[in-house]
Amino acid sequence: MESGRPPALEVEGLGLRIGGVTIVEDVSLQVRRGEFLVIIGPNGAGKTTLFNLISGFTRPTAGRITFGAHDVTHAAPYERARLGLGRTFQTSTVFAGLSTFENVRLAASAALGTSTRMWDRADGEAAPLARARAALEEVGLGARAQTIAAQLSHGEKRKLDLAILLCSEPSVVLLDEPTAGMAVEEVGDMVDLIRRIHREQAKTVMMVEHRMDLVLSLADRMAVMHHGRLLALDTPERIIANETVQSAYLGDPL
Amino acid sequence: MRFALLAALALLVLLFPFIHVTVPGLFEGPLDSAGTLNLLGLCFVFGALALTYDIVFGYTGLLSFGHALYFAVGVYVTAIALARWHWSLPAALVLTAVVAVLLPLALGAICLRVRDIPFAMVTLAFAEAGSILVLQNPFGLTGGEEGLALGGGVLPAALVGVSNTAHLYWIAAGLLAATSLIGWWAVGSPLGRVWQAIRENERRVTALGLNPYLYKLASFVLSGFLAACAGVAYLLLQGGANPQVTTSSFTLVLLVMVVLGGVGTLWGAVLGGIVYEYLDFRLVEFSNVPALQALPGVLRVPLSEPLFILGVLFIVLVLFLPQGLGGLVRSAGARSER
Amino acid sequence: MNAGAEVLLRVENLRVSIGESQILGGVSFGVRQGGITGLLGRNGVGKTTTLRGILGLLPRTGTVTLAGESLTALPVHEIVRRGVGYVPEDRDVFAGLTIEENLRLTERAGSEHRYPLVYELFPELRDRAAQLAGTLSGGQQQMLSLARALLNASNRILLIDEPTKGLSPVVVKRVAEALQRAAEVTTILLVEQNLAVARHLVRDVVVLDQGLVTFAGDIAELIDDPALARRHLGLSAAGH
Amino acid sequence: MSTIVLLIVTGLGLGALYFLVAAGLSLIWGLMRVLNFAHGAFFTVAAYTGFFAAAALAGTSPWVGWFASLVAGTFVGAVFATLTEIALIRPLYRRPVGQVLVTVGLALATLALVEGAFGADPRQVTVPPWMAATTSMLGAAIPNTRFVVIVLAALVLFGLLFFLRRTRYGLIVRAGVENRDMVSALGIDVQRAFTLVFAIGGAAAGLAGVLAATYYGTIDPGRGTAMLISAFIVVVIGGLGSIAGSALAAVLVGLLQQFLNFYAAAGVGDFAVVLLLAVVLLVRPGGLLGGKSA
Repeated sequence: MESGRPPALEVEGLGLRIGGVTIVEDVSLQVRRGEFLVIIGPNGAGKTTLFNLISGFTRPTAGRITFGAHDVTHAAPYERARLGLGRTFQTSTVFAGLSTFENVRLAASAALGTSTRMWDRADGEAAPLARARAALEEVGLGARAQTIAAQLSHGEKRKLDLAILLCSEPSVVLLDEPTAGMAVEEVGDMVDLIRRIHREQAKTVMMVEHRMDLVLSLADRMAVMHHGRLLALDTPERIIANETVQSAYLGDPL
Repeated sequence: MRFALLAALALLVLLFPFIHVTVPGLFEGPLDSAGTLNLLGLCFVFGALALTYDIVFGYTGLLSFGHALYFAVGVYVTAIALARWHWSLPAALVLTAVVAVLLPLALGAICLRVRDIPFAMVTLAFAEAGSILVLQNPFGLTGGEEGLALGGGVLPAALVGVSNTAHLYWIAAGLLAATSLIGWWAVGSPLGRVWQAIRENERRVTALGLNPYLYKLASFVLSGFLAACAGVAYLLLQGGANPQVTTSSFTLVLLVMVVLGGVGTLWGAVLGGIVYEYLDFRLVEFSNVPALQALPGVLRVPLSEPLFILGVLFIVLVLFLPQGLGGLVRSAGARSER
Repeated sequence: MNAGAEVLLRVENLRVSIGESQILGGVSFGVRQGGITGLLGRNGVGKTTTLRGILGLLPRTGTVTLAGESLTALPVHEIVRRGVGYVPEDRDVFAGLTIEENLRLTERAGSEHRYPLVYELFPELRDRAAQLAGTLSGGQQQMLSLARALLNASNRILLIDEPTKGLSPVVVKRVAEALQRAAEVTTILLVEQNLAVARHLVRDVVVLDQGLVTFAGDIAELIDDPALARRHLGLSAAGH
Repeated sequence: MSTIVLLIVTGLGLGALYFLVAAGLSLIWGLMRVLNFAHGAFFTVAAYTGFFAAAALAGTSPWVGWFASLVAGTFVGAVFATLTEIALIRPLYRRPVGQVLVTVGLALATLALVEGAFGADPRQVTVPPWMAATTSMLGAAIPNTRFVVIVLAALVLFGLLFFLRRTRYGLIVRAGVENRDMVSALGIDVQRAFTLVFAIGGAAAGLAGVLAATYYGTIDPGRGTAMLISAFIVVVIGGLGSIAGSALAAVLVGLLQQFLNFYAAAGVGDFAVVLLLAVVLLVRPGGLLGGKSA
């Protein structure tokens, strides 16, 4: 690390073995503050598992995870979220039976610490309501506020995912294939949105993505995973030039 | 507009004990008769109880098979304090309130460490333990299978006797109003909204930085406490405790009430509870109708068993009307608006 | 699809919705008799859904015909009995059953069973017959899953979903060889992300994007034209 | 010593009854994810069927009546269960909560019907005189019914294990417990396996109904529900879906109940069983032998 500041997120020797099968092995990386790190790799390489380990939904069998000044290796997922580690899931996981607005309001209320209040009206709290509205506007779902989330299109759900994340005002966001399954015309919007969030809100971003063309314009650095291991971690230009990466990502020649 | 209607309805309900009108077919005696008021009071109590179950099952998504236990706490703790220890009513109520918070807190803390079907089973098991305890009649406290009657002198005079049924009726109506208000307030509060989020997707709630366990426990305790309050009103209306309310069948009946009315809508649950109790009561009377008695056994026996008719009705409802009566009312309303 | 060739499996206007969201918006294509047809496309465009839709494992509309016979209205097991073998993405071997039991379960009355072929391709399946499938490595589970599809000689087409996913290069090579051998005795519809493998095995390709077919034709035509490959597969500047 | 032997054999007998009810519950849960509340109804209906079958043959040898009740009860249990699966469970295939709810409704309705038709009071059943007699074993006078129940339950256990491990349908059931979609994707009609499993579970519950009548000497409408709760506890302690686990847990529960009810106080055993369940669930949420299919 060139500066003296601690990295936003540090993973050391992280591993996961389940019943003799190695899913993730000896992954070490540091994410700098404000950095945009993209993780690529073929299907089944362990990218989502790495996210699950970092966010705490899966417990590692080896290694250490440090978030800012905190060792969070054994922290519960909600504790990590509270420290400012936000994530989206690969398959969109909004609260399907609730309205679009209620989805973000919940997140805003959770982030502002008002979720435990029993004596207030959820629809009468000024601060969460304002933050929720702002987040919906930010992702362009303002007009869909009253729609039940289950009735949103796939692309809209992914945007809602992002809006929920924004409400929590995390310092580090993990985005798991945010454009997967989106219509072509929606992808551009999504990329712009992610870029804006990264630049304007000065967030540290880790993103799993398959489309290299999208990734190149966003990433500061790229990490390549293959068979549960970190194959390379470098600038996009150098990653593209790397032959090992080429063969891993596009398939070994037969 | 809606509130004006609701207020008018509430006022009318409160005035029933002064209305000497017979509603043919609906009630046996006139509105102000003790029999009708008692039936209505019980309907209100079960409406309130169904609502408390809907908080934990319908809103938080916890399939508890032990809810009867907390109702039984209200019934038995109060009854024992009054009839066995001869405490005053206020003292008995304080004790009941304390137990009604601590017991669901302790059992909820244990049960909520598991989810889904294991959660259902372990709540069922604890309720069963409660039932065994009541039937075993420890230290002669519960009266075992006989139950526990509130004899003369243990209750204030205003709550005893046929002539005072109106007072009990008002207590039951007040209980239903208070429970509805608290339930409505709770599910609309930031806390209650988290319950619904947990029902939709618990993992996502975790990712928001909230610990679902504590929220589920809050729902469990609130609904348990309110169920105990309903239990107290039931005890007063019935004038005694009866081990029937501790059984697992009773929890299943609660499930029937809530599904009958529609899961996840408070007023649907209330409606389900009221309709269930009314049918249960009226079907007993129906079974004594001479015309029915004259039928051959194959028809007479099933028709004179309220639980049989309700069970079949329930099956039909689950098969063909999964939204419950509430859903039927809603869709009828939607049609009339169009 | 190339004209003149006999179409074994035809999919017309296949639509699948899960919950409120539509995954497939009317997919139509044909699979020629013999050889391997590739079903390609980026992650999340509906390839797996297409296979599961053909089998009826998901509620769908549209029509599916196998050699002229409509499969659309049949329950899953009847579709399979008509001769559609399936190798799912996650292998889905029965972990609590032994290898031998997994294979025995697959045996279908009225069909010849190709144990010799299966054991020739994957001798470890015979050597480890009594081992629980759940204790096998990922590669071995993949072999077992392929073996189940190959076992019944009455299978006329195999739907194979990403058989090389997450496997080491050595195993990928073996799987590819096995697929090549299998293609000599049956028709295969193959979902494959590993383009090197696809290029090696596949003759015809169908490319999906956003739940629709965006390209159908010869694989060489697609992959050897960078612009086409980029447009249809999202291959980057990094490609070839 | 003789007391301990008596308690052991009686506890095993009780465990045998629990096992017979639990085995079907466990299989049905394991394959279909249906928590079958109607299982107690299968038990009760079979018990009354057995009672009337024996009564109809009152003039013959008591053994004939007893065997007839056994066969009739088991058969009716199987038929009732099969009809339940076809008429109520199958239409709700995509609504798992609905499936549980209809079995709740069926349980309530059946219980009410039996109570309405035959009254809530227990009825005495007639058993062959040998059953009512005792056999001396290590100084303890043990009622012969205990042995009958234990032997029959053991036969059912071995029969089920044979079915699951050695027959093709058993293979289908074991595979279906893991992944029913994949079983149908192998060209197998899983639906038929469902119906079969329901029938087997109903038959075992029916057998338990008749044997419980022999064991207790009486029948009443409420015992099915009590058995169902005990069987639920057994199934969860043993591990949902595991037949061997159910057998182990049934024995454990039966013995614990008998010993504590005798040495502590009546009711303490029943109570302890519930606590055991809570402890097992908290320490090993999957049950003692959870995670295995057979």
